[in-house]
Amino acid sequence: MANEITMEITGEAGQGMQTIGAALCQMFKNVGCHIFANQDFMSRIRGGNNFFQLRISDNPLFTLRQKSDIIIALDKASVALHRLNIADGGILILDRKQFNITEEDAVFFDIPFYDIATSTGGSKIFINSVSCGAIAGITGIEFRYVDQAMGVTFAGKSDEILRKNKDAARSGYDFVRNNFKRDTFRVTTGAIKDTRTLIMNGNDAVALGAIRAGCKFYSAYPMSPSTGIMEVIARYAKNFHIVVEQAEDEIGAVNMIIGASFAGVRSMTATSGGGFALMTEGLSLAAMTETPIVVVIVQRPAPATGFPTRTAQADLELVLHAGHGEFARVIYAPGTTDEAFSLTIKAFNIAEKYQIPVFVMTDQHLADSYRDVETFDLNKEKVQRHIISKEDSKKIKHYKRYQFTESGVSPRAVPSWIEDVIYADSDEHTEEGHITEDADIGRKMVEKRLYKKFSGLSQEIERPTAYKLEGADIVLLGFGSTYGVMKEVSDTATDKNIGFVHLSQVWPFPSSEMVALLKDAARVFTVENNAGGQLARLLRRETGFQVSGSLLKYDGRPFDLDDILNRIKKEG
Amino acid sequence: MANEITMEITGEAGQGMQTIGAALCQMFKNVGCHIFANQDFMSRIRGGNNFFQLRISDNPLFTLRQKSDIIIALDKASVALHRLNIADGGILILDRKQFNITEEDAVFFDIPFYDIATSTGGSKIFINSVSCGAIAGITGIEFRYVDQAMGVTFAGKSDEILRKNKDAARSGYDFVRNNFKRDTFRVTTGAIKDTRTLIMNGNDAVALGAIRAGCKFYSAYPMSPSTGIMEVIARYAKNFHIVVEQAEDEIGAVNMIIGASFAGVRSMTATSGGGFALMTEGLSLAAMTETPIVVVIVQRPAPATGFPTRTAQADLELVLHAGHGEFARVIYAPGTTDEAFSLTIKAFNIAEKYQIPVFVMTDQHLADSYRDVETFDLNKEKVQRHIISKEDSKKIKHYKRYQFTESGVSPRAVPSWIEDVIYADSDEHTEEGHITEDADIGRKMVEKRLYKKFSGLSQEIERPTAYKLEGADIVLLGFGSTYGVMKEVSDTATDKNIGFVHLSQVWPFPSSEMVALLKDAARVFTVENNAGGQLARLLRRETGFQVSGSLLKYDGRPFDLDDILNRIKKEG
Amino acid sequence: MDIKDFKSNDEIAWCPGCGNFGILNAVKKMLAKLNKPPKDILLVSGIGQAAKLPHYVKCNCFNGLHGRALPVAAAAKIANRNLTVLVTTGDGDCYGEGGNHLIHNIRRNIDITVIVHDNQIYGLTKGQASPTTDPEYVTKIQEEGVVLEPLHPLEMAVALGAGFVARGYSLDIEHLSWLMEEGIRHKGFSLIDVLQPCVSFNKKNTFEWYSKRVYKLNDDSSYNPEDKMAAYEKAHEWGDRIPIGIIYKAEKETYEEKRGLSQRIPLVEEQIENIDITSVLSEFM
Amino acid sequence: MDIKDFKSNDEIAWCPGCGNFGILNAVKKMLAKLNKPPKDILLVSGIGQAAKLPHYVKCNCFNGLHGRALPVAAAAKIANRNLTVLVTTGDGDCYGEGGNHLIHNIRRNIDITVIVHDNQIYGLTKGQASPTTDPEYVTKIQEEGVVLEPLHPLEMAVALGAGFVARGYSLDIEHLSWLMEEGIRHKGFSLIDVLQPCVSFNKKNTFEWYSKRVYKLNDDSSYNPEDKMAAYEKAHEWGDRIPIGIIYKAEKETYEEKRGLSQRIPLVEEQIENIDITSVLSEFM
Ligand SMILES: Cc1ncc(C[n+]2csc(CCOP(=O)(O)OP(=O)(O)O)c2C)c(N)n1
Ligand SMILES: Cc1ncc(C[n+]2csc(CCOP(=O)(O)OP(=O)(O)O)c2C)c(N)n1
Ligand code: SF4
Ligand code: SF4
Ligand SMILES: [Mg+2]
Ligand SMILES: [Mg+2]
Repeated sequence: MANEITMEITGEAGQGMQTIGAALCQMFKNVGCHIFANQDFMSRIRGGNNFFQLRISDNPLFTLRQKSDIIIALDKASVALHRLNIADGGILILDRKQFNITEEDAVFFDIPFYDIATSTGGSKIFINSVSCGAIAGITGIEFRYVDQAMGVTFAGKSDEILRKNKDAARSGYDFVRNNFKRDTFRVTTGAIKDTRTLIMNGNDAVALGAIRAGCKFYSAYPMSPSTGIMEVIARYAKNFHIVVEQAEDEIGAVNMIIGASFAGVRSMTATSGGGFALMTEGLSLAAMTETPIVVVIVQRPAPATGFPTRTAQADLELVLHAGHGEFARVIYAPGTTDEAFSLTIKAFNIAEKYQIPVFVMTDQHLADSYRDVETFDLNKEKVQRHIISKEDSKKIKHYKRYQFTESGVSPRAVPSWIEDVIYADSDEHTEEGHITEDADIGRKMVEKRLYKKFSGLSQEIERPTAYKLEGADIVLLGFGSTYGVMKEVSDTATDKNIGFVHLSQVWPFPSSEMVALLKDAARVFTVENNAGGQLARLLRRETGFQVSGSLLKYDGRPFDLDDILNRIKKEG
Repeated sequence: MANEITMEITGEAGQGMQTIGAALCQMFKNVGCHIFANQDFMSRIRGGNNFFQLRISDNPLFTLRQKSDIIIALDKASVALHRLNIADGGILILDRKQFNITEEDAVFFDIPFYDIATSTGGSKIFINSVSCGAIAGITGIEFRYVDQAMGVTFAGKSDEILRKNKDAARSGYDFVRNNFKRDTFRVTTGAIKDTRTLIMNGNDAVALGAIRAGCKFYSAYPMSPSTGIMEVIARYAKNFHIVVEQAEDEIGAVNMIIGASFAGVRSMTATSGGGFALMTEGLSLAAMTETPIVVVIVQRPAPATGFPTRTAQADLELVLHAGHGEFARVIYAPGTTDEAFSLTIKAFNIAEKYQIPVFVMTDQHLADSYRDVETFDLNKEKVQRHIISKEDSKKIKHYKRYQFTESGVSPRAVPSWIEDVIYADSDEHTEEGHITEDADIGRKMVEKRLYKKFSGLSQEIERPTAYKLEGADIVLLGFGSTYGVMKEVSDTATDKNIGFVHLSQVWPFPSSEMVALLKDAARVFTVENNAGGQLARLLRRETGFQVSGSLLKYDGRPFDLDDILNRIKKEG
Repeated sequence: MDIKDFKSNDEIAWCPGCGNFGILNAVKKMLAKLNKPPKDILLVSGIGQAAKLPHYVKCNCFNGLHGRALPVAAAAKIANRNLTVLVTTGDGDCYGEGGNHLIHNIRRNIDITVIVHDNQIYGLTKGQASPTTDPEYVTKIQEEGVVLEPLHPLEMAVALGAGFVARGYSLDIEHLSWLMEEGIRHKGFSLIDVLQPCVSFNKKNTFEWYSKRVYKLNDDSSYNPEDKMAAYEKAHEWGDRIPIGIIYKAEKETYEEKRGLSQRIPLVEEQIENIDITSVLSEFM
Repeated sequence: MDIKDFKSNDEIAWCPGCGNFGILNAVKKMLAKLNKPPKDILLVSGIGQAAKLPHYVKCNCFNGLHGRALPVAAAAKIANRNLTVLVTTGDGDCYGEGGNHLIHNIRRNIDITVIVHDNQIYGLTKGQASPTTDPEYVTKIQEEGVVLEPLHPLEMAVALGAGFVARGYSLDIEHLSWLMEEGIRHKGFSLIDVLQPCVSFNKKNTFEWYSKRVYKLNDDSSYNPEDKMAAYEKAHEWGDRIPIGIIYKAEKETYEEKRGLSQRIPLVEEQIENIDITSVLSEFM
């Protein structure tokens, strides 16, 4: 009986790894396992080598492993490519006949996928379902779970298709029950009692957050790995009366959301590094005109086109300083799907409250990897509006868009709701919104947009997550998606006490809190998916605190549990 | 006898302040004075209020003063606007009749500009020349200097125009000699013996640096205050076989210079904050493809359109982090015209040597203000090429554009010079320049572009200028155009010993040198034309050193000598 | 409504004698006739001399970035379709920096009206060539004269399927304000290119130069602005004779209609306080 | 030269059956005929499936940013006019993100040839609408179907004064490589839009769909590609019949000629080691 299994399905782009993955997630979730699943794909539509890693356990999971217990190779090339990824005692499932592989290897377990698929379904496209059945057989779960998962995965397809898939799965299941005699991989079931959990990735969570937050206008230009957000919002757009507009380019996108927001509508865009670079002039416009916008950055490796479908956390400093001139901003860096959901809602609230651009910074790893999470608490982050209500608007006869106030925030009216007109201006402007050349007004406007808003924002920083700091030999420090690996490292490390601090908001920086949390730590290492150690630099700039070192990864791949455990071992 | 005089000419946009200014600079230079001149203008073509401040002295000058000894008001509005800017013992010259001003004021000195201009030249456009003559009269210099300055200023105009201008100037001169009896403003002449000095602003110096450096392709989109660079290069383009191409937008501009540079030609662009924001994706492309480019940023106040014709140093952090992904870059921040010239040449050399984007960061104040400088030493920074010469190219049959080397720099070939072809790629790529998805190659390429190049660059950082640090009560610290004010403050302050450190290169940051220079300082204040204290933050991030405070200015105006002296006094 | 209702107190920063004044007067005249209160009208602009216009009219104003007026305007209209949205922009702003937004917003066909102050020069930045500067015109940057083919905005707009393509002249305020009225009346994207002398930097295309050449298309009753081929010819005409008037006109379904926005309440009126997403969440279970 | 001389060893990452293969073959065929060595040819591309093409040909290659191939190509040609410069780009790359560079480089008229792999879809990003996607086509983003008017690239290019405007079809390699040859032979900017089925994401405009519709303009000897009005009509034709061939052709002075580059040595050959600026300095004295 295993209480944790890691499996991997690998093959060419276009072979349907995503479908198998989705079916397996569904299946194991219903069995009552916790899951974590990550897709590793190339920037191409067919061919190459992609893989899908799925972990199941009776404990909540947050990250990847270096090796897998069960690997299913869907094409010949995968066998050699993934042979070294097999964990001790693991197996590699392959179709020897089809791949024309004659060598023997103790880890091989042969399943004639092709023959089973064609004989039961009539086509090799059923190989995916055969695999699902096989996995169920090997992990010893009842077939009804496969049946149910097939139902969900092929919902909307014809009865015939569904039936063929089920038959194919059944054959794979039976083949394994007849030929695979080990019970090493039988899973403990029922760890989750309530299976009304969500299986969701980071992009889904951000999209749902936006819908819940009342985003009514979404404009973006397709860019991996952010496009999923647009797809999810588009899927539900009609129901929720949201306009999703694919822009001609990212400059158009950011200026569109500014236009819609000026008109009174909550608006958002999402992109990745290159598209974000193009938006930076627009961010400055949002700041200057004091128009709230929410911009999601799903990071991927760069410079330039980089690895378009892979992961990185290398744009922290870019997002911190993007846009010419100086203005207050907020950057959230959710660590999990639930944070991605609730911080997206908060992003809209804060953007509107302070009339600034707010960033939700994720990365491909968080965006595309799936976990089971308890269904969201809709009361945690509620929508709070910060505009002059339609009711109150009626009373307004004279309006100054940029009125000086103690808080730096001027009451924001919606055009056509008030009796007066509204002037918004990208030039330095008077309280009325007209172009000015006055030095004093200019100075006060800078103070309004930078100092005053910043000081308000500093009162509502998300608290960092601190975990097992007491008595820790090493404290890990990270932001965004590295939450997962830090959490599992803390929980798994045996030879040392490992604590961690995770920032889900990186700006304004929680300086005093960080100093308090870290000052007594024996050693602090940042864990960053970048080459510069950007969080370590920011920490030093803001607090003077210098970390002992940084555990960096900048090859486009996410961290995995074993990687960090090994590095910690090396650090001694 | 004054050994320093500050004067100001003020009026509406379009009244020709620039012409008077140029003539006066020429005149006083030939008299043998040092000069410093700054134009303060609004973002409009006619009307409003502009002014031109000109200082003359027998010592080299570097900055502005708060008040002026002589103010010439060219329109009625200027009188009230500038009345408070008159220094003790100063005068305000005006045309009372024309402005219809009847009140008395001890500082007024009345000159019937309008009448003199129309009676001598036949039109009020000659008022400018009358003013020049008047200034010459008041400062007691011989008329032949006016005559000569008129010759230079109106070179290329008809003889008749020239004569009328000279007549107008003569009348202004004579009027003053007959009516102004004080000799307070008589200047000491002959401080400069060799009048073969240059009168030049920062934009001119950058443009000449580029020409000298062998820039053969310049593409930009007009944007104040950077447009002057394009104008100067365009003026000489034909002679030097340079192509100046006005791009459709800044994105076009940066991609054009990358294309030309890839083809083997030294290329440059210049812009200001908003245009720079649009270029940031392109910077990342230059870094990824390892194509050398030089980008000049002439800073102005932002966010967004801000104050288009005014000054700021608020884009330091932006330039430091612009472009998605991580890569080595260099940022120069010249403090004077001579540095602007030589660092522009160096920018081209270093860009080519390391195959990276190099930035020359100036600001409107440096760009538009004039000083006399000794003619440039052309041997100081020579052109050094770092491409495979045409000769050596002939031998190359097999070429890898991104070959791994110790230094991180791969020998750079010019397309069509070698027998092989060259692949350059914005995706992560192999040594051959083809798209790859390989983790190891990706990692090594990041190390090549970031760590290795950075380590070479760290060996050739421009040394900071350190001045009067020994025994200093206060050390000022700045970058870029604040050199001027820090220098004069050091030389002028009487009650305290003031030293300063000036960085003409801000990245790679001269960390160890800074620590060595500052560690014993009693108190250190940064002097920055921004609101964030960006240099102070960078210093802390890189060295842990925390300054005592920052003297900031963020109203779109440059510092002046008196301002800093007063603030230092306040700091106690 | 009366012209006075649209009076702004902001000081006008244009040069005396500039062609922009005519456009400003035409805008106000048209607005007075439109009979909508200032609060229901939105003027969007980019950066340039032209782009300062919204400050000089009492209406809602969003004065954005150089080249980026169109996406702001289009989205504001999507957000609140009850606003009458006008864009005032320059030849550099709209055809240069903003070119991509122009071509794609013509395709989008949202009901907004775009007025291009076409002075064939970059005015605010002191006289560089714009996309419409005549060939061979010499500037400080184009030292040997402009070599690029001038952009043909009206021909391009016809080619892209714009439903309302017109040219006005800033000196003929009556005609220009009529064009603007027609543009606003037209359902969908309307482009009005306005000949606008820049007295400071365009020394070629002066009031005199234009006045000698312009003639009114609508004086010729045989001209049918719904004939696309005829429109191409008139849109191309430039030189001794320059037509002003409605060059091309076609009815098309608007973006708002196609996307069903016209049938629902404006987005800005949606209540967002407690949006029920439970049914969506259950799809992820 | 032979097709083999242009063989690249890079593995092709396109889907089996993709229309891009035809274009690749046409490019190689044309290059073989051109009779210039690979080292004197430069292929520039942006990002997308189309934009991967230069890797699959042995020639100099600059594979730049999404949408930004044109400025790179234009400037490379300015820097070294001896290079034959081709751009391989997609409908998203060239008409979407890169639209502004297209319209202004048509005006610039530098002697480069642009081949647009027009699959009417965003391929690499998995099937969103591109500027040329047919109306009503449903995608994951355009859930209710495309509502924007498709961009008419050929009509637009004619309107902007392009001197060579053509359409090819990726299945007709012979014809396509001839078009490319003509495009390169044409002095100045040449635009070739190529119908390119995307077997993975465009389920409407398939090989079959196109094959049924395309016909060759040059089969009809009465068609005169120098007649602009005829060109407008053919450029607009889409639906049951889709013309391929040279739609419009006109001789024009190129950028290189107008700016005198053709008469001087290429910029890249200039010696820059010790440029004498003393005469310039003296002007500042
Ligand atoms: C991104 C960016 N680039 C450049 C500028 C500088 N700029 C301001 S106005 C202008 C040109 C304006 O020309 P046009 O649109 O024709 O307006 P005009 O002044 O002629 O009315 C330019 C280039 C800017 N503000 N922003
Ligand atoms: C600035 C930027 N935005 C978005 C992307 C993502 N992207 C890559 S290719 C592509 C679309 C490609 O479409 P097309 O040019 O038609 O090429 P195809 O793949 O169809 O051949 C997009 C949107 C990017 N790489 N850079
Ligand atoms: S510069 Fe030209 S366009 Fe601008 S205000 Fe003056 S005359 Fe008008
Ligand atoms: S996605 Fe479409 S365009 Fe891209 S390679 Fe596949 S078939 Fe070709
Ligand atoms: Mg203009
Ligand atoms: Mg495409």
